[in-house]
Order: sequence, then structure tokens, then C-alpha cells
Amino acid sequence: GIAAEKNDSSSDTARSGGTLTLAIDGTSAVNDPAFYTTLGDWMVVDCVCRGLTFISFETNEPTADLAESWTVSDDQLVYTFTLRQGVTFHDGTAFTSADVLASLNRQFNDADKTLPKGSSRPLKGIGDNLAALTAPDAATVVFKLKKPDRTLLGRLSDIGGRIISKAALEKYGAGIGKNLVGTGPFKFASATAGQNVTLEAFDAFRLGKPPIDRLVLQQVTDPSTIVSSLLSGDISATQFTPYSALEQLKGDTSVTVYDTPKSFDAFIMMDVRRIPELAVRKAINLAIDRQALITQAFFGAAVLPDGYTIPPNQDAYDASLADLSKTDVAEAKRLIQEAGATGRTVRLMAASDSWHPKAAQLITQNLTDIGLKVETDSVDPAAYFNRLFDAGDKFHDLMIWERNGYYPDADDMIGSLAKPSGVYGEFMSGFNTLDGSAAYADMLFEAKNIADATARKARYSEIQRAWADKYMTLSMLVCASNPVVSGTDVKDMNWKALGNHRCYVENASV
Amino acid sequence: MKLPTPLIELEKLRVDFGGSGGRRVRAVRDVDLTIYQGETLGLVGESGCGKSTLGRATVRVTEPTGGTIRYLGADITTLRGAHFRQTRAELQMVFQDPFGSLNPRRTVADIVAEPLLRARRTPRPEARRIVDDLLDQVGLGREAGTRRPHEFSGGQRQRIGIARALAPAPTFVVADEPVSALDVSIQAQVINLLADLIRERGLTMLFISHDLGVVRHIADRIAVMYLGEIIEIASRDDFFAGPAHPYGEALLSSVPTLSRQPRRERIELTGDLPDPAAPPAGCTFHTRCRYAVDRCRTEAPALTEVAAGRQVRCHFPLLPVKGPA
Amino acid sequence: MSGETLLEIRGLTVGFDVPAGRLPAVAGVDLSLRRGEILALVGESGSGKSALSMSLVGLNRGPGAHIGGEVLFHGRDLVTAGERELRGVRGKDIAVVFQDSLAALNPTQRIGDQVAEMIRAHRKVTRGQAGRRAEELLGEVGIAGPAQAARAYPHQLSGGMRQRVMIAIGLANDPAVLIADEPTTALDVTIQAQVLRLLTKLQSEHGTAIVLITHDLGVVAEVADRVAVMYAGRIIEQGTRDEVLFDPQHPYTMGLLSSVPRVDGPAVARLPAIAGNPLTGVARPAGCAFAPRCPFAHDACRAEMPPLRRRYGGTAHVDRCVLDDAARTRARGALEVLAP
Amino acid sequence: MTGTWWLVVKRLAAVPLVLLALSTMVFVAVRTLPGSPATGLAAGGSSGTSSAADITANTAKINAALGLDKPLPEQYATFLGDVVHLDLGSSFYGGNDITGLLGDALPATIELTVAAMLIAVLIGMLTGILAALRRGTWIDTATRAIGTVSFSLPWFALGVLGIVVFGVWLRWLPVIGRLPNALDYHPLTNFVLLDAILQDRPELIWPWLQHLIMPATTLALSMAGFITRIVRASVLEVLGDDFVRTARMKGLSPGAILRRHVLRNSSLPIVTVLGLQFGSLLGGSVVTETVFSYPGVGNLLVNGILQRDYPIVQGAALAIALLFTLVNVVVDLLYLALDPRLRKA
Amino acid sequence: MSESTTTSGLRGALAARRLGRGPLAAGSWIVVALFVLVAIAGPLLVTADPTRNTADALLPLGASGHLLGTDDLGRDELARMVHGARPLLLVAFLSTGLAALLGVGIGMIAGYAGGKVEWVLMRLMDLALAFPSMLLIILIVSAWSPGVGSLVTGIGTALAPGLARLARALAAREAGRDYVLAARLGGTRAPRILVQEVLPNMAGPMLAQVVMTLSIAAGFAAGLSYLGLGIQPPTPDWGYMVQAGQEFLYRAPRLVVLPAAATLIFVVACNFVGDDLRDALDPKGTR
Ligand SMILES: Nc1ncnc2c1ncn2[C@@H]1O[C@H](COP(=O)(O)OP(=O)(O)OP(=O)(O)O)[C@@H](O)[C@H]1O
Ligand SMILES: Nc1ncnc2c1ncn2[C@@H]1O[C@H](COP(=O)(O)OP(=O)(O)OP(=O)(O)O)[C@@H](O)[C@H]1O
Ligand SMILES: [Mg+2]
Ligand SMILES: [Mg+2]
Repeated sequence: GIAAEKNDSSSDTARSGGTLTLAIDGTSAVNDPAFYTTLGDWMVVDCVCRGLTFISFETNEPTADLAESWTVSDDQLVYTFTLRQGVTFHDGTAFTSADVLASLNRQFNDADKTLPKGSSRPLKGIGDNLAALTAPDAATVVFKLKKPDRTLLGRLSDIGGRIISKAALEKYGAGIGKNLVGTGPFKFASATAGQNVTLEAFDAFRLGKPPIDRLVLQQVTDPSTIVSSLLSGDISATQFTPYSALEQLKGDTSVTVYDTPKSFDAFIMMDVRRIPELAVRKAINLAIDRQALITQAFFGAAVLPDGYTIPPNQDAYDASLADLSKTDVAEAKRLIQEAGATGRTVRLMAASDSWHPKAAQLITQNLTDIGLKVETDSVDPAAYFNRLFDAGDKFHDLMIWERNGYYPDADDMIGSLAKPSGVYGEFMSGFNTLDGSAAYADMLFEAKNIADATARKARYSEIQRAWADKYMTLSMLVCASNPVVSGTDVKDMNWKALGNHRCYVENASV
Repeated sequence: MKLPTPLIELEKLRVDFGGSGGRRVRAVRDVDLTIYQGETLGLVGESGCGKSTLGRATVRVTEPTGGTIRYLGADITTLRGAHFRQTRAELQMVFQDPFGSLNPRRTVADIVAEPLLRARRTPRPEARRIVDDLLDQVGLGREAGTRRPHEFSGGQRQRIGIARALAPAPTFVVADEPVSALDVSIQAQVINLLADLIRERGLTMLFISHDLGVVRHIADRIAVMYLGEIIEIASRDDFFAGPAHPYGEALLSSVPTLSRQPRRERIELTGDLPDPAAPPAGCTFHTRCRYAVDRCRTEAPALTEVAAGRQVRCHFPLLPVKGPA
Repeated sequence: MSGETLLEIRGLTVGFDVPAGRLPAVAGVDLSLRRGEILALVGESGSGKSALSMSLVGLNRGPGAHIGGEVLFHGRDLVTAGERELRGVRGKDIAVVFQDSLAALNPTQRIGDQVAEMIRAHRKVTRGQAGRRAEELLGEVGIAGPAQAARAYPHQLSGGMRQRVMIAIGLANDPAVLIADEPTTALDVTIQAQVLRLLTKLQSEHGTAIVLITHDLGVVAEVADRVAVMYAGRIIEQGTRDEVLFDPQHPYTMGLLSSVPRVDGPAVARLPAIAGNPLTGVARPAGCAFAPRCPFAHDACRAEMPPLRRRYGGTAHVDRCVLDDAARTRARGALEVLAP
Repeated sequence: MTGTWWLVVKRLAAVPLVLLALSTMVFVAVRTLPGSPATGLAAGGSSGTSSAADITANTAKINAALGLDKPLPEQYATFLGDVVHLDLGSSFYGGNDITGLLGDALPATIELTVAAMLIAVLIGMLTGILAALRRGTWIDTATRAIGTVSFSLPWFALGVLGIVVFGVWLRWLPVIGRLPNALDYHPLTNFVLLDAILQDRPELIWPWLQHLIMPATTLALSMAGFITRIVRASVLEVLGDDFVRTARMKGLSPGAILRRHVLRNSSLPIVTVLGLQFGSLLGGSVVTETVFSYPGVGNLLVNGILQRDYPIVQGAALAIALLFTLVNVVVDLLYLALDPRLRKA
Repeated sequence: MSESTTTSGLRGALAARRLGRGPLAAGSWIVVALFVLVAIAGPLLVTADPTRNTADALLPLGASGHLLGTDDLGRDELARMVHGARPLLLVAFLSTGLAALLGVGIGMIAGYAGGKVEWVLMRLMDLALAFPSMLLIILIVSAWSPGVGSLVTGIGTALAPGLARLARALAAREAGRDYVLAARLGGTRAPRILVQEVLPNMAGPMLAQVVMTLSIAAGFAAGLSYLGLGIQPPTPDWGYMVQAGQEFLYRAPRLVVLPAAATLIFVVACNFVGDDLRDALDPKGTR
């Protein structure tokens, strides 16, 4: 804004001070690691709270954060964390193991008094696998697992693992989401649902006070307004830029468009209960013109899914899987004819926001071209999300969907997508009803705990190939990015993290 | 003189209008009135005193709030359905406004035929014949049937209205100021037409007017209304010889006359008609009556017979013993 | 009573553009108004009474209205006078009392203010002075409790009271001429009597000349000094009250008089009526406009419009009829016009 | 004047009844929206590893916690009871207190709509009166044509156009929000102008106006065209009234006639229309606020609908309807003040 | 008398050629007629498939084979514009029809019946009016799945109360007229009185208002499609095209301008036609 510029003009020498405004998808003004509301609200949690471990997304390895170091027992069942000393929370209290227990127990124990109604507890899964969580002393925390879990360190860096001041938890109880107190670079100042959250730089941040004074996460829902406010300078940066504007923005000198890593999967879920023939599902997979999707729906901010569901920014990415997502219209037609499915009506459901409707239109065309009749339904995201869970929904045959990596690990992608039990296997694709699907649970568990990265990658590739060949319940469309754009004056922003909806702007300046 | 048979008998007829803010106007207050077969009763009174409402209530286009209406001795106050439709045809009305009383979208023949088709359920060809005859009778000529009301002048329209009222061959007609919207020269035409029709068809009529001159030319008896009540009933000649109620007296003396002589004493009323929602206590006329005494302010007089065929609602009626000679 | 001439109207014409052409509402009228007299203008609806009187002060000026001829007032021609000049005359020298008092008063302005506005339009007085004068005026026109009435809104007053208010407005600046356009038509006879008496009282007290427009011949008989009868935009007969009402010369005047239902005299079985309808359209016959309805018309009547002619030497009783005296007497008999 | 007060009281007494009926409508309408928030909450943010059974169980639990498992009549009774206590419940997502949310958002919406109304009335009155006085001339035709066009403008695209032109190309005006993010604003009444005075912070006013002008004008434009038409018609109507002729008879100048007689009387129909049009403004603000990320009730409502956050939708819809109802009460009272004829009780 | 001899009201107005006088009015009638024509016959004339995606995305105006260029999915813009007229007009006309049916029906009954019936009906209408129509429509439409049906229901319902108010006032005015009393005296029953006496006499002002409503309905239809609550892609629809084209505001403004201008022209023309009808039918001529 204009007034903002005026305020800033006082300090033109040092690149410090000022306000950084990020456009976010929405805010309920509730920022609680145990309660998912919007991506934007969780970005606030990123800024306010840090966890035992940290993944910067510039590298995908978990590094030490509030835990200074850790040891893992040989049987992979006991993790002992040594906590960093001298860290203070925004409320002035010192960070100890008591805070860790208080924060993590909210994830593991659904009877915790400080949980608000309807909380989602993202680390619940770890809790299910936990034999004990103890703090032998103020500087040590010990996890005892039931079964080994190689992903523990990574998952602790996730939002659910963020540490909140125990004093604050006791003070605010279930209302903690409105008064979040952590050790992060920014402290909570104010928030208004549906509008914005204002944070202030935390002087005592353990890595030093951030250059900016104030961080505002501003809800902007209208896509064209996002573009306009980037251009007008009302917004400093965002990862919610509409794809169609990228070209325009690239040509504008007032903004920087980053080559954000292709980190999320865009795919079609096929409900095997509706489309029982594998041949038809494969035909559908072969029919899709992914190049058209990349240019016309993603405007270049996507790549072919050469690693099947593992996006290129993850270490299990294996380009040799490219053939699983190849396009062969003739073959597709042949398969359809062979299956006697020519003229069959398939129904396609897509959300009405972002790239989804456009992809739906392109895919409708592709499927029509191979002899299917397509009916589409485009619904608003909330309704769409609900209908995905309803196997009886009329449009449950084909569903366009996307999945971000919550933490950058193959287990989070193929691990959850190919699991027979769970949202994808049970609700959406009905994969669990197919012969042999049960084995995938064990295969995936075994794969994720393979310590050697190369061996693990090979195993994942095997699983993916087999899964796709035998079942084809999921057809990959593309791997795409959440394109980050910022004003040219914004420097040193961790845009790779932002591309994964993670907000690490403690080094950024305006 | 033949023995008068009552055709319409009103008993304690009452019409209330609920206004806004709890304001209730009692437009007609417990009126007792008998209209005899074959007579024309002239109803006069100031604007807003309830003449139209009484007329409308008599033929039930305004539903009375209380009291009874008897037609040929039968109570028709709450009659409904087919029975009522029968009676409906017998009771008709001519309206004041020659513009508002005819549907501008319909042809004259359609307008006149409507009551025949609906109330009398006359077959169409027959109705057509009756309509043609009627149009001739009211002096419009049958060709008028194909035209629409806006092509006619006020007087001609009033003739259409009369034809419509007469179509179902009614026995009783309420004529609500049928000539007051017309110019004098036209007025006379219409009054003559009505007089002829009354004579030819033996109609009984309630003729409402505020023009005493007009009433005098057409009515057999006169009823004077004031603030929702009948205050005097007299034969025409008796009334014009000298009203018995002080209000009638003032009314008659206020009419400007076309005479060269210095007029009789003019009795000028002070003030206006009181608010019908809050009528004065006692005799409703006492606020404007030059003869009023204390009794008039507290005690409401009843309508009493002071002479044969002559009723007055006054404690001290002006007896019409002597004329100005 | 025969004061100096205040208004001299010469060859006044008023035409209105209507879809069918130019409507001759007033088709050439000569008339004069003398100080202190009441001149009654009678005629049927649409005969041009209002059009005539409104054009005197240009109140019906506007696109589509064409006013011609002369209206001389104190040596000025009001027909050609500019709007600004006319504003000085309106309300000050010549005032109008309109018929429908409910419509003619501003519904959202207090009575007192509406009267005071008239005063302040032409005099340099303070708001307070004007207000006090307004109350006085309301008292003068016979409104009981003028202070209270001044604070009322038009709808809170009765028709008779409102008509008095209109008169008070008309008289506010003591005009030389008051045009009263059917001031009592909407009123009951009892109220009409009050208002008429007020008008005559004011006329005699202030010496105001009044143009009284009405179609009620009874009213004319009661208050007028002189009478002009209009038919189809023209004056067809003019004279003193007694001349016109009791010695009518034009068959139209005769018919008009005979068809009035009266409360005195014998109650006749049939009213002698004028047949046919008044002329309202754009087209006018070549000859006498009344000829189509006139039972005594002959060829000469249809040839050309008869000029206004004086009947008796010396008097100002004029008419537009070609019939000779004998024919007129026959006509009077046939129409049962009451003998004087 | 007791009659007048009686009317006022009666009019105000009707408001709670209207609100009761409105609440019912809102309750019913909101519950017919497809999709339930529980599933969204249950699955939201989960890493996809939770099992279907988990989600189903969680959905049921959330439903219970939110009271969505109760029979509708019971939900309704609870809802009504709460409304009576001015407790509009709390948001499904994070339990924000709806009354508090509305406390933040309503003043913003009121500022926006009132500003739009003022702009529209100003433009509409001026042009309407001009057109009426110059009836039949080219000025009249032009005004009417422009008015009709502005009245028909696709309001949904107008804001975007404004943003592009004034925000991006010319950079005259900010394109989002209500105040600059860099500015410290600690709401007291949450009406910026009022707070600027109460807190003695005049520096708030200019940026506030800058943020207000574009959304308000966007909203106002279509309405201005409409007002032009109404004003023109009603001025013409009054010009033909008899009392205007009386005023001319008095020898008043055209200016005085316009001021003292025409304007007040022609404002009667205009005021009614304004009341009704305020509804369109509120409706339009739903879209405008989204486009300008303006922190008002409309924005809240759209979010609520998108998230199936019933209490927010209920609260926001109720607030909008309440605002509208109140405006119409004000209009009625204004009417009463303007038209003495109505005071006769 | 100088007027035609057998007609009155609307027919009279038409016969007297009072409609469509002046270039603005005449032009508007022609424009509306053209739009209707395009909606009905246009799709038969334009052969290109408006939903056929091609690789030739965002071709400029006048590109070979694509007079108006192509959109972001390579679809022929001319075909989309022509086909896009249909849903808008369909929704506008149907929802206006529904609003007229509901509004005139309810208003007429309320105005004629008076008393309690009127009170109940009009309070219902007041309630509906207490919601800004946009809000009401959004609630109705989002309760159903978006499409022509829900649009028509939503817009029709939301616009009905406004018409009902006018219909009530007109019907009450007519019901107080003596000719209605006369019809009752003549034994005509209420339904027939409504149809035969009341309706024809309120038709003039009502019709003008209905045409105005048509323009409002068209505005809403486009607006809702713009919000994604209306006609669903890939069916071409102007409102949605504006929304979809907005992404390319800087690169291919025509994708926004064409459908927005078409909508605007239609709505404006409807307004002028409504004006013209009102002028022609208004006895007072106040315009
Ligand atoms: N429909 C109505 N609603 C409310 N009040 C009414 C209605 N009709 C008549 N009134 C009131 O009832 C009273 C009598 O009215 P009515 O029309 O019967 O008088 P009237 O004697 O016919 O007067 P006029 O000579 O003016 O026709 C008046 O005060 C009038 O205001
Ligand atoms: N402004 C106008 N535009 C068109 N025609 C008009 C206008 N004013 C009056 N007329 C017509 O001029 C003729 C004379 O009208 P005027 O009002 O003078 O009649 P009047 O004698 O006053 O009748 P009434 O007794 O009904 O008041 C009528 O036919 C009338 O329709
Ligand atoms: Mg009456
Ligand atoms: Mg006149």
C-alpha cells in the first residue's frame, strides 16, 4: 500500500524493518498445530512455533531445531532427543521438555483438555505407534515406539510437531489457537477471521531477530485480485498465484517469479467399484494429453509425472516410471473397444477452483476422443471434498484431485495414496475391495523403513509399477508447483518452502 | 294509493371500517330503513356521512359488520353460494364515476352481458338479444355494443352503466350519485332516462345524491343521513316544504337557488362534519346545531315517527306546520 | 360597482398540442374585468374556463401550449411578458384560488408556512413577521384557532378549511384580481355557503375583483355581478347577472338554465335537457359551435360563427346567436325557461 | 404527535418478529447447503494415513461436538435460544465467536455500503434532477442513457476493471483491504472515522478513504444509474402536481419552487427506493468485498458458504438481513418525518 | 376518439405505433430481437464446436478460421459467444417468467382479496425482501447443484416479491374500482374477476416492470455464472466466460470484453425496451 511505503521510507539504508504481506487462501484466525483450518493458518503456525526437527525444503533432510541432537536405538524403537538450552518462548518462559510433552500429547491423546472441538491432530498416527513418551529430565525427551518408523524425525518437523509454551497452554487451554505462543521467529499480534493475521518479529528468536518488523498474512480469495495486488505492491509474495498469470507476471519488472519445485501431484482417482475393468482404467490413463494440461491448465508450472506419484523434488523420484503415465490414444481406443466400453458413460467430478475445472474440460475432451461419453460436475471445493467421501455419489467414477507433500518423503506420497485402508484406498478408489490390495499395507510399511536411500527408492519404484500395472486406481496427470511470486524488493525469502505451503521468512527482507 | 309492500328492510345495519393505528370508522351506525316496492328513496347528506357505504351494504358489495338485510322478507345478510347469486341478480347498482365503473378493456356488449351470463346464467344468444334491446332503450343504439367505453362521453358511459345494472332485470337498484360527475346539460338527460326506466320497469330505487335539486326531481321519499345515521325520513313534498330536523333545514337553505328574489333566511352551519371515527356524544349534530341545548349534548335522540310516514332523530323536531306560504 | 377596467382581454386564444392536432381550448375571447366586481365564468366541462383564466398569468405556459392575443394589465401585456416579469404579477397583483385544495397545497409543508411563503415572495419581511401575518390572514378567512391551523398540514384540515386556506393565500398580498377556479365545486352545500359568503365579504371589504369560475348557475345567481357563458372556447353570452340568468338570449344559456334541477319552484316530471354532447375534440364546425345541439339551428347557423352582438342599446348584454327576437321567445317557451 | 410515536413503536416492535422469521429462514436455508463441515474437519490436514474407520468415527465425534447429530428441531431450538441471547454460536473451524466476528466485520460493511449509498445518491440526485428539469432535451436523453448503462453494468466485472486501472496501471489506489497492513489500528468502535476522532489519530483517515473509495464507487455505480431514473421520474411527477402550480402562482422563482416544493415531495418515492436498494448494495457487497478482500460481512459469508461453516453463514446472513431491516425501519421513520400525511395514526 | 377505434392499452399502444419511437427505443427493440434470434438460430449457423479443445490456444482476433480468435483451451471464441447467448437468455426469460408467475399471482390475489389473506401473503413477501436478492439467490442456488434449474428457481424466487408488491398495489387499485364491484354485483366469481377484470387492467405497468425484471434477471444470471454458481463449464456462457477470461485480462482482454459487452448490451437494451413499454403504456406520461 501507499501508506506502507511512506512508513518504510524512513529507513532506506539498512534492509531492515518494514512489513511483509503474504497473500493466503484464508484464515479462521485459529492457529493451532492440532487443528487444521486453512493453509494460511498453518503458515502462521510455521512462523510462531518450531518443532524438535526442521525441514527447510531447501534440503529435504530433517535437521536439528529445538532438539539439539538425537540418538536412535539399534532396534529403531527408541528415539532420545536432547533439547536445546537457552531457548525462550514469546511469553518469556524457558523451553523445556515439559513443553514438548504438553505440545505433543495434544497430538497423541485425544482426551487432552487443551484440544478444541473438531481438532484434527495430524500426528495422531505417530501416537498410535507410540509405546511411551517420557521426559527423564528438563532437557531430554524419549520416544518409545511399538514398531520402527523411519519417518519419525521428518514427521516431527511437520506442523503437528510444533512446540507450544506449556504456560500458554495452561493459560489458554483450548483457546490456544487464538493465542499461539512458540519459539519461532515471529510472535502472534492479532488475527481476524476471514481477513488477516498479523505477526511481529520476535527479538529473542534463537537465530536472531528477523529483518522485517511485521509479517501480515492476508486472505485474498479472488485470483485476479491476487495478481493485481502483487502488481500494485499491496501483497509482497504468495504461492497462490493463478497459473494463467505466470506469463504476464514474468514479463513484469516489479515482481519476481520463482521456479518453484514441482512438489504436488495432480491426478485422477478412479473408483474401481464404478469402473471395474482394469482395461478401461488403463485406457483412461492412456487417453490423457498431459502436455495439454501442462500448457493450458498449468501454464508451464508443471512437469510430466515421470516418477509416477513421487514428485521430482523428493529423493525417491525415479524417472524410469515415466511409461506409467504415457499417452497413447490409439492404444486407449483399442482397450476401450476390446472391453466393449465404447459409448459408456463415465462421470467426472472436479472442484471448481484453481486448475481443476480447466483440467476437467481438457480431460473430458480426451476421454470423449477415445469413445467414452463423459458427464462432468464441477462443485465448490467444500462440497467437492465432502462428495469424495461419499462412495454413493453419482459422480464418483472419476475424481480430479491433488495432493501436496506434507513433508518431503515418499511415504507421504505413495505411502498414503497406495495404502488400501485410508481415505484414498477406502473412500475414493475402493482399492481395498480388489484382490491382493491388502498386501500393499505391509509392502509400504516395509519400504518406508528401509534405511538405505537407494534401496528404498528401488523398492518404492517396484511398488508403484506393480500398483499401477495391476490396479491403475490412480492416473497421474502432472506434478505441479504452487508458483511463488514476490515483489522484486522481497529478498532472501525461502520460496522453496513457500511452494510447499511452508512459511519460513525469518531471513526475508523488504 | 296502493298498500306499500316493503322490498328492502334494513335493521340495525352497521358497517365498520378498520383503519390504521386502531382507528375505526363506523360509516353506518345501526340504520333502520325500509324501502317499499316501486318507490324511489332519495338518500342525501354531506360528503363522508356514509351514503355510499349504506348503499353498497344494502346490496352487499360491502359486507355489513352487523344488522340484517331483508329482501322481500327473507334475510339475505349472510346468504352465500347459488342462492345468493339468484338474489344478486335482483339487486343492482349504478355507480357515480362514469370512468372507473366500466372496464376499459372490454366491449360495451361484454360489459352489459356479464351479469346476464353470470348471475342469471342466460345462454349467450339470448343475452346478446337482451343486450341489444337494452342499448336501444338507454339511447345508445345497439351498434354501441362493439365499441369500448373510452370511446364514449361521460353521459353515454353512464347510460352503459345503467344498461348493465338493468340487464339482469333487477327489482331493486342502488344509484350512487349517478349524475354528480356530469355536466348540467347531460345530467338532465340521464335523470330523465332513469325516471323513464323506473316508470316503465316498476323499479325500486335507492337514489343517493348530495344534490337536493336532483333528488327532488326523482325521489318519492327522502332520507337524510348525518354521520352514519338516518336523521330524517319524509315524503318528498313534506321535506321540501320544510325539513323537521335542524340539519335538513340548514341543508336545504344552503342550496344556492336560481331566483331573482332575495332568498329566504339562509341558515349557515358553522364547522364541518365531525370526524366519523370520533363522533360527538349525545345527538351527533349538536356541535353544529343552532338549537342545541344541554340535553342534546348528553342524550342521543332516537329516530321517532313525528307524523305519518315522517321520522326524525331529534329531541326538538321542527314541526312543518306552516310553510312560508 | 362600475369601477375602472383592471384587465382587458383581447382576442385571447389558447391552443394545446394533442396527438390529434392543436386543440383550441380558448378560441378568441374578449373580456374585461373591472375593479371590485365579481365576474362569473360559466360553462360546461372542457369549455375552456380554466384554460382562459390560467393563461391570464401564464400558468399554463409550457411546451405544447400556445397562447395568443392580449391580456392588458396596467398597460402591460401579460401574454408577451417574460417569465420574470410575470413572477412579479403572480400572487401579488393577480392571485388564483384553485379547485382541488388538497392537491393544490403542498402536503409536506405546514399551512402557516405556505401562507407566509406567499407573503415573503413579494415583500421584504422577516420570517417571524410573515408567520404572524399568515396567522392573521387565517383568522380573517374565518378559520377558528388560526395559530393551531398554521401549524397543521393540509391533510389535517377539512375541505372547507383548506379552501379557506387557499383563499388566505390568494389574499395574502391584497391582489387586485383574484381568480377563483371552481372554489366550491368539491364542497358540500353547507360548506359551499360558508365559502361563498367569505368570498363576497372579502370582495366588498378589499375591493378585489374576482373571476369566479363555476358551472353551478345557482352559485352564479347568488354572488356574481356579471356573467360570461362559455361554450367550446368562446364566450357565447355575456351580461349582468340578471340579464344573463333571467333574460337569457342564447339557446345554450336557455338550455343550461332550464336543465338545472331546482329545489324551488314546481317539481317538474321531466327536466328539459339539451341533447347531444359538448364539443371537446380538435375539430370545430364552421358555424356556431352549438348548432349541432341546438334545436333551433338553421342553415345560417352552420355557415359561419356569429359575432358577439349587443341586444339592447346601451346595455352590455351581448350574445353570439343569429336568431331574432321572436325565435328567441319561442325557444324560451319551448325550453320551459322559467319566467323571471 | 402521540400517533407518530405509536407508529414508530409499532414499526420497531415488528423488528424482532421479522428477525425471528429471518432466523428461521436462515436456519433452514443453511442446512440445505450440500456437504457437511464434519467430514472436512475430520479429514482436514490429516496426512492421508488415517483409516476410513478413523475418519468415520472422527466425523461422528465432530458432528456430536458441533451438535449436528441432534434432530433438526432441537438444533433449531438451540439456535433460536442462542440468537435471543445474542449468542450466534461459534465457528466450526476454530470456534471463533460469531458475535465477535460480526463485531469486526459489520462496521466495515456499514462503512462500505453507506459510502456507496452516499456516492450513489449524490450522483443520482444531481443527474436525475437535471434530467427532469431538462426533460426532452439531449441532456435528458444522455443522462438517461448513461444512467441505464451504469445501472446495467456487469457489477461483477466492474471491481476487477477498477483494480486493473486504478490499482495496477495508475497505482492511485490500493486494491485490497480496509487499511494498510503497516498501519497500527486498534479498533475501539471499529468505525475508522469514529475511532480516528475518538483516539485522536487523524492519520488514519486518508488511508482509510483511499481504501474505501474504489469498492464503494464500484458498488455505487449501478445504483446511481437506478437512482437517476427514480429521481427523474419522481421529480417529473411532482412537477406535474397541483401544488407546484400553486407555487408558481405565488410568483416564486424556479429555484425556490425546486427547493421548497419539488425536492421534498419527490424525495418520498426516492427514499423508499433507497431502502430497497440498500438490499442490492448489501448483496453487491458480498461480491465486491471478495474482489477487494475487504474485511466485511460479505467476505465472511462467502467464506462461510465455501467452508460449510453453518454458524458463520447463519450469523452473516442474519447480520445482513438485520442491517437491511434496520435500514428499512430508518427509511420508514424517515418517511414519517418527510411525509406528514402518514403521521395521522 | 381520434385514437384507434377497437383497441386500448397494449394493443392500442402497438397499433398507434407509440412503441419504439426514437432511435434509442427502436434500436433497443431491434437489439433484443437480435439477441433472441442469435440465441435461437445462432448455434445452427456457426458450425464450430464451442466445446472442442484444440492446441491453438489464445489465437488473436481474426486468426484464420477463428474470426474472434480462440480461448485458453483453444476453443473458437465466435462459437462460444454465439452459443453463450442461449443459456443467458434462457435463464433470464425462464426466471422472469417464474418471477412473473409467482409475483403477479401472489400480488394479484393479495391485492384483490385484501384483509388477512393480503396480510399473510405480503408479510411473506416482505420476509423474502428482507434478504438482499443476491443473498437469497446464492443461498438457494448453493443449496442445489448449480445449473439452469437452480438458477431459474433462485432468481425467479428472489425477483418475485418485487413484482408481487407492484402487482398487489395495482390489483388493489383495480379492486377498488367500481367496475370490479359491478362485476361482483353481476355475479362474477373471484377467479374470473381476477382474470377478466383485474389482470388486463394491470397488464400495462406490470409488463413494463416484467421487462425491467428481465434485465435484472439477465444481470443476476450472468453474475451467478461469474461466481461459478451458474451454468457449468464446458457449456459456453457469457457470465462464466467473463470469469474465466479474467485470468487473461492482460494478455487477451477480448475474452473478457466480448462476453461482458454482450451481457451489458442485452441488459441495457432490455432496460430501454422496458422504458419504452412504460412510456407507451403510462397514461400520465410522466415517463
Ligand atoms: N373502504 C373504506 N375503508 C375505510 N374507510 C372508509 C371506506 N369507505 C368509506 N370509508 C369511510 O366511511 C365514511 C363514509 O364514507 P362514504 O363513502 O359512505 O360516504 P358518502 O356519504 O358516500 O360520501 P361522498 O358524498 O363523499 O360519496 C367516510 O368517513 C369514509 O372515509
Ligand atoms: N395542458 C393541457 N394540454 C392539453 N389539453 C388541455 C390542457 N389543459 C386543458 N386542455 C384541454 O383544453 C380544453 C379546455 O380545458 P379547461 O380546463 O379550460 O376546461 P374547463 O372549462 O375549465 O373545464 P372544467 O369545468 O372541467 O374545469 C379541454 O378540452 C381540455 O382537455
Ligand atoms: Mg359516496
Ligand atoms: Mg376547469
